[in-house]
Amino acid sequence: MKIQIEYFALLKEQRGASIETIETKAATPEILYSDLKRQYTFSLEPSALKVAVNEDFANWNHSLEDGDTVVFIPPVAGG
Amino acid sequence: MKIQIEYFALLKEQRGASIETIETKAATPEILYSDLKRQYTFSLEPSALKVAVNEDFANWNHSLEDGDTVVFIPPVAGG
Amino acid sequence: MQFQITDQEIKPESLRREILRDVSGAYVSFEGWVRNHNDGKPVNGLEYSSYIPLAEKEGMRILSEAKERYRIEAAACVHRIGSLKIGEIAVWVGVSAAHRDAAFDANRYIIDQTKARVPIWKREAYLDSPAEWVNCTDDTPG
Amino acid sequence: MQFQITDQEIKPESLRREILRDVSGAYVSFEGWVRNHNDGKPVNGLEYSSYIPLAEKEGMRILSEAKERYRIEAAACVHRIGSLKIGEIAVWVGVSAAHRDAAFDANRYIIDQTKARVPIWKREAYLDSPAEWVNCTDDTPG
Repeated sequence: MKIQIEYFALLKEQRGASIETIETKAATPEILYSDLKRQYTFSLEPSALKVAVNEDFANWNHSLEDGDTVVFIPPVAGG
Repeated sequence: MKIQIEYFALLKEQRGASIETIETKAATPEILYSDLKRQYTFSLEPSALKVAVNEDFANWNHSLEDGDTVVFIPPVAGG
Repeated sequence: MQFQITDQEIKPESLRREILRDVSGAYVSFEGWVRNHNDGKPVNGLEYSSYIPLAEKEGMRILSEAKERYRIEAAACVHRIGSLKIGEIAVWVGVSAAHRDAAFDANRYIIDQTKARVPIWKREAYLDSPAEWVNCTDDTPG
Repeated sequence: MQFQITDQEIKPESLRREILRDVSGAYVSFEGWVRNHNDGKPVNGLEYSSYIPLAEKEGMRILSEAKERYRIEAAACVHRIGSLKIGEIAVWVGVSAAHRDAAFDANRYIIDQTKARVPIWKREAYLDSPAEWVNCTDDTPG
Protein backbone atom coordinates (compact mmCIF):
# COMPACT_ATOMS: atom_id res chain seq x y z
CA MET A 1 0.00 0.00 0.00
CA LYS A 2 0.96 3.65 -0.42
CA ILE A 3 1.72 5.65 2.74
CA GLN A 4 2.59 9.32 2.84
CA ILE A 5 5.11 10.28 5.48
CA GLU A 6 5.88 13.78 6.72
CA TYR A 7 9.11 14.47 8.59
CA PHE A 8 9.74 17.19 11.15
CA ALA A 9 12.66 18.53 13.15
CA LEU A 10 15.50 16.04 13.70
CA LEU A 11 13.78 13.36 11.59
CA LYS A 12 13.47 15.78 8.69
CA GLU A 13 17.12 16.66 9.02
CA GLN A 14 18.24 13.02 9.15
CA ARG A 15 15.93 12.01 6.30
CA GLY A 16 16.92 15.00 4.21
CA ALA A 17 13.31 15.46 3.12
CA SER A 18 10.08 16.73 4.60
CA ILE A 19 7.59 14.54 2.79
CA GLU A 20 7.57 11.34 0.76
CA THR A 21 5.16 8.67 -0.41
CA ILE A 22 6.37 5.11 -0.08
CA GLU A 23 5.13 1.66 -1.04
CA THR A 24 5.19 -0.47 2.12
CA LYS A 25 3.83 -3.65 3.67
CA ALA A 26 4.21 -2.28 7.22
CA ALA A 27 0.92 -3.04 8.99
CA THR A 28 1.45 -0.57 11.84
CA PRO A 29 3.38 2.63 12.56
CA GLU A 30 5.62 0.54 14.84
CA ILE A 31 6.76 -1.67 12.00
CA LEU A 32 6.96 1.27 9.63
CA TYR A 33 9.23 3.27 11.93
CA SER A 34 11.42 0.25 12.53
CA ASP A 35 11.91 -0.10 8.75
CA LEU A 36 12.59 3.62 8.26
CA LYS A 37 14.93 3.81 11.24
CA ARG A 38 17.12 1.08 9.74
CA GLN A 39 16.98 2.58 6.26
CA TYR A 40 17.82 6.18 7.26
CA THR A 41 19.72 5.47 10.50
CA PHE A 42 17.38 7.67 12.52
CA SER A 43 18.90 8.27 15.92
CA LEU A 44 15.63 8.60 17.83
CA GLU A 45 14.29 5.48 19.52
CA PRO A 46 10.54 4.88 19.07
CA SER A 47 10.10 5.32 22.84
CA ALA A 48 11.05 8.98 22.35
CA LEU A 49 8.43 9.49 19.65
CA LYS A 50 4.70 9.76 19.28
CA VAL A 51 2.89 8.92 16.10
CA ALA A 52 0.07 10.62 14.23
CA VAL A 53 -2.04 9.08 11.49
CA ASN A 54 -4.14 11.35 9.30
CA GLU A 55 -3.58 14.43 11.44
CA ASP A 56 -4.40 12.93 14.81
CA PHE A 57 -2.44 11.05 17.45
CA ALA A 58 -2.62 7.27 17.03
CA ASN A 59 -1.36 4.12 18.72
CA TRP A 60 1.80 2.42 17.54
CA ASN A 61 -0.25 -0.67 16.70
CA HIS A 62 -2.87 1.26 14.71
CA SER A 63 -3.71 -0.60 11.45
CA LEU A 64 -2.36 1.39 8.55
CA GLU A 65 -4.46 1.68 5.42
CA ASP A 66 -3.65 2.58 1.87
CA GLY A 67 -3.44 6.36 1.48
CA ASP A 68 -2.80 7.11 5.16
CA THR A 69 -0.53 9.97 6.14
CA VAL A 70 1.84 9.12 8.96
CA VAL A 71 3.91 11.51 11.04
CA PHE A 72 6.43 10.50 13.69
CA ILE A 73 6.58 13.19 16.34
CA PRO A 74 10.01 13.86 17.89
CA PRO A 75 10.15 15.23 21.45
CA VAL A 76 8.38 18.58 21.34
CA ALA A 77 9.86 21.83 22.57
CA GLY A 78 7.37 24.63 22.16
CA GLY A 79 7.44 27.77 24.22
CA MET B 1 0.67 68.35 71.81
CA LYS B 2 -0.45 68.89 68.21
CA ILE B 3 -1.13 65.83 66.06
CA GLN B 4 -2.09 65.91 62.40
CA ILE B 5 -4.56 63.24 61.36
CA GLU B 6 -5.38 62.16 57.81
CA TYR B 7 -8.56 60.22 57.12
CA PHE B 8 -9.19 57.79 54.28
CA ALA B 9 -12.07 55.74 52.93
CA LEU B 10 -14.84 54.99 55.46
CA LEU B 11 -13.12 57.01 58.20
CA LYS B 12 -12.96 60.05 55.93
CA GLU B 13 -16.63 59.63 55.12
CA GLN B 14 -17.64 59.28 58.78
CA ARG B 15 -15.38 62.14 59.88
CA GLY B 16 -16.53 64.36 57.03
CA ALA B 17 -12.97 65.59 56.52
CA SER B 18 -9.73 64.28 55.09
CA ILE B 19 -7.26 66.07 57.32
CA GLU B 20 -7.20 67.91 60.63
CA THR B 21 -4.75 69.01 63.29
CA ILE B 22 -5.86 68.47 66.86
CA GLU B 23 -4.57 69.27 70.31
CA THR B 24 -4.45 66.02 72.28
CA LYS B 25 -2.97 64.36 75.33
CA ALA B 26 -3.26 60.87 73.82
CA ALA B 27 0.12 59.19 74.37
CA THR B 28 -0.39 56.44 71.78
CA PRO B 29 -2.38 55.82 68.58
CA GLU B 30 -4.48 53.36 70.60
CA ILE B 31 -5.68 56.04 72.99
CA LEU B 32 -6.02 58.56 70.18
CA TYR B 33 -8.27 56.29 68.13
CA SER B 34 -10.35 55.45 71.15
CA ASP B 35 -10.95 59.19 71.72
CA LEU B 36 -11.75 59.87 68.06
CA LYS B 37 -14.00 56.82 67.77
CA ARG B 38 -16.14 58.09 70.65
CA GLN B 39 -16.17 61.66 69.33
CA TYR B 40 -17.06 60.82 65.71
CA THR B 41 -18.85 57.48 66.29
CA PHE B 42 -16.51 55.67 63.93
CA SER B 43 -17.95 52.25 63.17
CA LEU B 44 -14.63 50.47 62.66
CA GLU B 45 -13.14 48.66 65.65
CA PRO B 46 -9.41 49.20 66.17
CA SER B 47 -8.85 45.49 65.52
CA ALA B 48 -9.94 46.13 61.93
CA LEU B 49 -7.41 48.94 61.49
CA LYS B 50 -3.69 49.43 61.13
CA VAL B 51 -1.96 52.62 62.08
CA ALA B 52 0.75 54.69 60.41
CA VAL B 53 2.82 57.41 62.05
CA ASN B 54 4.79 59.80 59.82
CA GLU B 55 4.22 57.80 56.66
CA ASP B 56 5.18 54.38 57.95
CA PHE B 57 3.36 51.59 59.74
CA ALA B 58 3.61 51.80 63.54
CA ASN B 59 2.50 49.93 66.62
CA TRP B 60 -0.66 50.89 68.46
CA ASN B 61 1.45 51.63 71.55
CA HIS B 62 3.93 53.81 69.67
CA SER B 63 4.75 56.99 71.68
CA LEU B 64 3.25 59.96 69.90
CA GLU B 65 5.21 63.16 69.73
CA ASP B 66 4.26 66.73 69.03
CA GLY B 67 3.94 67.30 65.29
CA ASP B 68 3.42 63.64 64.35
CA THR B 69 1.11 62.75 61.49
CA VAL B 70 -1.16 59.80 62.24
CA VAL B 71 -3.21 57.77 59.78
CA PHE B 72 -5.62 55.01 60.75
CA ILE B 73 -5.76 52.49 57.92
CA PRO B 74 -9.16 50.89 57.27
CA PRO B 75 -9.22 47.38 55.73
CA VAL B 76 -7.53 47.72 52.35
CA ALA B 77 -9.08 46.61 49.08
CA GLY B 78 -6.69 47.22 46.24
CA GLY B 79 -6.81 45.31 42.96
CA MET C 1 11.57 47.85 40.00
CA GLN C 2 8.78 50.34 40.29
CA PHE C 3 5.59 50.59 42.33
CA GLN C 4 3.38 53.46 41.40
CA ILE C 5 0.01 54.89 42.36
CA THR C 6 -1.45 56.91 39.50
CA ASP C 7 -4.60 58.80 38.65
CA GLN C 8 -3.93 58.32 34.93
CA GLU C 9 -5.14 55.54 32.67
CA ILE C 10 -2.91 52.45 32.91
CA LYS C 11 -1.28 51.55 29.58
CA PRO C 12 0.02 47.96 29.68
CA GLU C 13 2.00 48.22 26.44
CA SER C 14 4.40 50.90 27.61
CA LEU C 15 4.75 49.36 31.09
CA ARG C 16 5.55 46.00 29.52
CA ARG C 17 8.30 47.51 27.42
CA GLU C 18 10.08 48.70 30.54
CA ILE C 19 10.59 45.21 31.88
CA LEU C 20 11.81 43.54 28.70
CA ARG C 21 15.27 42.01 29.18
CA ASP C 22 17.50 40.02 26.83
CA VAL C 23 18.17 37.48 29.55
CA SER C 24 14.48 36.91 30.21
CA GLY C 25 12.63 34.01 28.65
CA ALA C 26 9.35 34.51 30.45
CA TYR C 27 7.03 37.44 30.99
CA VAL C 28 3.84 37.28 33.05
CA SER C 29 1.43 40.15 33.40
CA PHE C 30 -1.63 40.51 35.58
CA GLU C 31 -4.37 43.08 35.06
CA GLY C 32 -7.23 43.72 37.43
CA TRP C 33 -10.20 45.11 35.51
CA VAL C 34 -13.36 46.73 36.84
CA ARG C 35 -16.04 44.06 36.52
CA ASN C 36 -19.70 44.69 35.79
CA HIS C 37 -20.73 42.82 38.94
CA ASN C 38 -19.50 41.89 42.41
CA ASP C 39 -21.08 39.35 44.76
CA GLY C 40 -24.00 39.19 42.36
CA LYS C 41 -24.65 42.95 42.47
CA PRO C 42 -24.44 44.87 39.19
CA VAL C 43 -21.64 47.43 39.42
CA ASN C 44 -21.74 50.83 37.74
CA GLY C 45 -18.14 51.78 38.33
CA LEU C 46 -15.88 52.38 41.26
CA GLU C 47 -13.55 54.70 42.97
CA TYR C 48 -10.13 53.94 44.41
CA SER C 49 -8.31 56.10 46.91
CA SER C 50 -4.94 55.64 48.53
CA TYR C 51 -2.63 56.92 51.20
CA ILE C 52 -0.03 57.41 48.51
CA PRO C 53 3.31 57.87 50.35
CA LEU C 54 2.76 54.77 52.46
CA ALA C 55 1.29 52.81 49.53
CA GLU C 56 4.36 53.41 47.38
CA LYS C 57 6.70 52.54 50.26
CA GLU C 58 4.86 49.32 51.06
CA GLY C 59 4.61 48.50 47.36
CA MET C 60 8.38 48.84 46.93
CA ARG C 61 8.86 46.52 49.92
CA ILE C 62 6.64 43.94 48.21
CA LEU C 63 8.65 44.17 44.98
CA SER C 64 11.90 43.75 46.94
CA GLU C 65 10.49 40.70 48.71
CA ALA C 66 9.48 39.21 45.35
CA LYS C 67 12.98 39.75 44.04
CA GLU C 68 14.48 38.04 47.10
CA ARG C 69 12.10 35.08 46.97
CA TYR C 70 12.06 34.37 43.23
CA ARG C 71 14.70 34.43 40.50
CA ILE C 72 13.26 37.31 38.52
CA GLU C 73 14.88 39.94 36.33
CA ALA C 74 12.40 42.78 36.64
CA ALA C 75 9.04 43.55 38.25
CA ALA C 76 6.69 46.49 38.40
CA CYS C 77 3.24 47.29 39.70
CA VAL C 78 0.97 50.24 38.99
CA HIS C 79 -2.33 50.87 40.77
CA ARG C 80 -4.80 53.43 39.62
CA ILE C 81 -6.87 55.69 41.86
CA GLY C 82 -9.87 57.91 41.15
CA SER C 83 -13.09 57.00 39.34
CA LEU C 84 -12.96 53.97 37.09
CA LYS C 85 -15.47 52.64 34.62
CA ILE C 86 -16.24 49.03 33.75
CA GLY C 87 -13.46 47.42 31.75
CA GLU C 88 -10.81 49.91 32.86
CA ILE C 89 -7.60 48.63 34.44
CA ALA C 90 -7.33 49.13 38.20
CA VAL C 91 -4.00 47.40 38.70
CA TRP C 92 -1.22 46.04 36.53
CA VAL C 93 1.64 43.76 37.56
CA GLY C 94 4.44 42.72 35.21
CA VAL C 95 7.33 40.35 35.89
CA SER C 96 10.11 39.04 33.67
CA ALA C 97 12.41 36.15 34.51
CA ALA C 98 14.66 33.59 32.89
CA HIS C 99 12.07 30.87 33.58
CA ARG C 100 8.31 30.85 33.80
CA ASP C 101 8.08 29.31 37.29
CA ALA C 102 9.62 32.40 38.86
CA ALA C 103 7.65 34.79 36.64
CA PHE C 104 4.29 33.23 37.54
CA ASP C 105 5.06 32.85 41.25
CA ALA C 106 6.47 36.35 41.67
CA ASN C 107 3.59 37.95 39.82
CA ARG C 108 1.10 36.11 41.99
CA TYR C 109 3.01 37.10 45.12
CA ILE C 110 3.03 40.77 44.15
CA ILE C 111 -0.69 41.02 43.41
CA ASP C 112 -1.67 39.00 46.51
CA GLN C 113 0.51 41.08 48.81
CA THR C 114 -0.57 44.33 47.18
CA LYS C 115 -4.22 43.49 47.78
CA ALA C 116 -3.52 42.45 51.35
CA ARG C 117 -1.12 45.17 52.51
CA VAL C 118 -1.06 48.31 50.39
CA PRO C 119 -3.28 51.15 51.68
CA ILE C 120 -5.69 51.39 48.78
CA TRP C 121 -9.47 51.50 49.22
CA LYS C 122 -12.26 50.67 46.84
CA ARG C 123 -15.73 52.14 46.84
CA GLU C 124 -18.14 50.36 44.55
CA ALA C 125 -21.13 52.11 43.01
CA TYR C 126 -24.03 49.71 42.39
CA LEU C 127 -26.96 50.07 40.09
CA ASP C 128 -29.63 49.31 42.72
CA SER C 129 -28.10 49.99 46.15
CA PRO C 130 -25.93 52.59 47.92
CA ALA C 131 -22.19 52.71 47.26
CA GLU C 132 -20.02 50.70 49.64
CA TRP C 133 -16.42 50.69 50.82
CA VAL C 134 -15.32 47.16 49.98
CA ASN C 135 -14.08 45.18 53.01
CA CYS C 136 -15.31 47.85 55.48
CA THR C 137 -18.34 46.20 56.95
CA ASP C 138 -20.16 48.62 59.17
CA ASP C 139 -21.02 46.58 62.25
CA THR C 140 -22.41 49.33 64.41
CA PRO C 141 -26.09 49.97 63.92
CA GLY C 142 -26.29 53.73 63.62
CA MET D 1 -11.06 30.39 22.42
CA GLN D 2 -8.37 30.29 19.81
CA PHE D 3 -5.12 28.34 19.38
CA GLN D 4 -3.03 29.47 16.49
CA ILE D 5 0.33 28.69 14.90
CA THR D 6 1.64 31.68 12.99
CA ASP D 7 4.71 32.71 11.05
CA GLN D 8 3.94 36.38 11.71
CA GLU D 9 5.17 38.54 14.56
CA ILE D 10 3.04 38.09 17.71
CA LYS D 11 1.36 41.31 18.82
CA PRO D 12 0.17 41.03 22.43
CA GLU D 13 -1.91 44.23 22.38
CA SER D 14 -4.33 43.11 19.71
CA LEU D 15 -4.55 39.56 21.09
CA ARG D 16 -5.28 40.95 24.54
CA ARG D 17 -8.14 43.03 23.21
CA GLU D 18 -9.86 39.90 21.93
CA ILE D 19 -10.23 38.39 25.36
CA LEU D 20 -11.48 41.46 27.21
CA ARG D 21 -14.89 40.79 28.81
CA ASP D 22 -17.14 42.98 30.97
CA VAL D 23 -17.65 40.12 33.40
CA SER D 24 -13.92 39.56 33.83
CA GLY D 25 -12.02 41.05 36.73
CA ALA D 26 -8.71 39.36 36.07
CA TYR D 27 -6.47 39.03 33.06
CA VAL D 28 -3.22 37.06 33.03
CA SER D 29 -0.88 36.90 30.07
CA PHE D 30 2.22 34.84 29.53
CA GLU D 31 4.86 35.55 26.91
CA GLY D 32 7.77 33.30 26.07
CA TRP D 33 10.65 35.36 24.70
CA VAL D 34 13.80 34.21 22.93
CA ARG D 35 16.57 34.47 25.51
CA ASN D 36 20.19 35.33 24.80
CA HIS D 37 21.36 32.13 26.49
CA ASN D 38 20.25 28.57 27.30
CA ASP D 39 21.96 26.16 29.68
CA GLY D 40 24.84 28.61 29.84
CA LYS D 41 25.37 28.70 26.08
CA PRO D 42 24.99 32.08 24.33
CA VAL D 43 22.11 31.89 21.85
CA ASN D 44 22.06 33.72 18.54
CA GLY D 45 18.46 33.08 17.65
CA LEU D 46 16.25 30.12 17.00
CA GLU D 47 13.88 28.46 14.66
CA TYR D 48 10.54 26.89 15.47
CA SER D 49 8.72 24.44 13.24
CA SER D 50 5.40 22.71 13.73
CA TYR D 51 3.14 20.04 12.38
CA ILE D 52 0.45 22.67 12.11
CA PRO D 53 -2.84 20.76 11.66
CA LEU D 54 -2.14 18.51 14.64
CA ALA D 55 -0.68 21.38 16.68
CA GLU D 56 -3.82 23.47 16.29
CA LYS D 57 -6.06 20.49 17.09
CA GLU D 58 -4.09 19.58 20.21
CA GLY D 59 -3.92 23.23 21.20
CA MET D 60 -7.69 23.59 21.00
CA ARG D 61 -8.03 20.49 23.18
CA ILE D 62 -5.78 22.14 25.77
CA LEU D 63 -7.89 25.31 25.74
CA SER D 64 -11.05 23.24 26.17
CA GLU D 65 -9.52 21.37 29.09
CA ALA D 66 -8.55 24.69 30.70
CA LYS D 67 -12.11 25.91 30.32
CA GLU D 68 -13.47 22.75 31.95
CA ARG D 69 -11.01 22.82 34.83
CA TYR D 70 -11.03 26.53 35.72
CA ARG D 71 -13.76 29.16 35.84
CA ILE D 72 -12.47 31.32 33.02
CA GLU D 73 -14.23 33.58 30.53
CA ALA D 74 -11.83 33.47 27.61
CA ALA D 75 -8.47 32.00 26.69
CA ALA D 76 -6.20 32.06 23.68
CA CYS D 77 -2.74 30.88 22.72
CA VAL D 78 -0.59 31.80 19.75
CA HIS D 79 2.74 30.15 18.93
CA ARG D 80 5.11 31.50 16.36
CA ILE D 81 7.16 29.43 13.93
CA GLY D 82 10.08 30.33 11.66
CA SER D 83 13.27 32.18 12.53
CA LEU D 84 13.18 34.29 15.69
CA LYS D 85 15.66 36.76 17.06
CA ILE D 86 16.53 37.48 20.68
CA GLY D 87 13.72 39.31 22.46
CA GLU D 88 11.03 38.25 20.01
CA ILE D 89 7.92 36.52 21.30
CA ALA D 90 7.75 32.78 20.64
CA VAL D 91 4.48 32.11 22.44
CA TRP D 92 1.67 34.13 23.97
CA VAL D 93 -1.09 32.90 26.29
CA GLY D 94 -3.92 35.12 27.52
CA VAL D 95 -6.72 34.26 29.94
CA SER D 96 -9.51 36.33 31.41
CA ALA D 97 -11.70 35.29 34.35
CA ALA D 98 -13.90 36.73 37.04
CA HIS D 99 -11.22 36.00 39.66
CA ARG D 100 -7.45 35.88 39.55
CA ASP D 101 -7.08 32.34 40.91
CA ALA D 102 -8.67 30.87 37.81
CA ALA D 103 -6.85 33.24 35.46
CA PHE D 104 -3.39 32.37 36.88
CA ASP D 105 -4.05 28.63 37.11
CA ALA D 106 -5.56 28.33 33.64
CA ASN D 107 -2.77 30.34 32.04
CA ARG D 108 -0.18 28.15 33.70
CA TYR D 109 -2.04 25.02 32.63
CA ILE D 110 -2.17 26.15 29.01
CA ILE D 111 1.52 27.01 28.69
CA ASP D 112 2.63 23.86 30.53
CA GLN D 113 0.45 21.58 28.41
CA THR D 114 1.40 23.40 25.21
CA LYS D 115 5.08 22.87 25.90
CA ALA D 116 4.50 19.23 26.79
CA ARG D 117 2.05 18.14 24.11
CA VAL D 118 1.83 20.38 21.06
CA PRO D 119 3.98 19.30 18.09
CA ILE D 120 6.32 22.28 17.92
CA TRP D 121 10.07 21.96 17.67
CA LYS D 122 12.84 24.36 18.53
CA ARG D 123 16.26 24.54 16.96
CA GLU D 124 18.68 26.81 18.76
CA ALA D 125 21.57 28.51 17.01
CA TYR D 126 24.51 29.10 19.35
CA LEU D 127 27.38 31.50 19.02
CA ASP D 128 30.13 28.91 19.57
CA SER D 129 28.69 25.47 18.76
CA PRO D 130 26.47 23.77 16.14
CA ALA D 131 22.71 24.33 16.16
CA GLU D 132 20.67 21.78 18.11
CA TRP D 133 17.12 20.51 18.17
CA VAL D 134 16.11 21.15 21.78
CA ASN D 135 15.02 17.96 23.61
CA CYS D 136 16.23 15.69 20.79
CA THR D 137 19.39 14.26 22.23
CA ASP D 138 21.16 12.26 19.60
CA ASP D 139 22.35 9.12 21.40
CA THR D 140 23.74 7.31 18.42
CA PRO D 141 27.37 8.10 17.68
CA GLY D 142 27.43 8.73 13.98
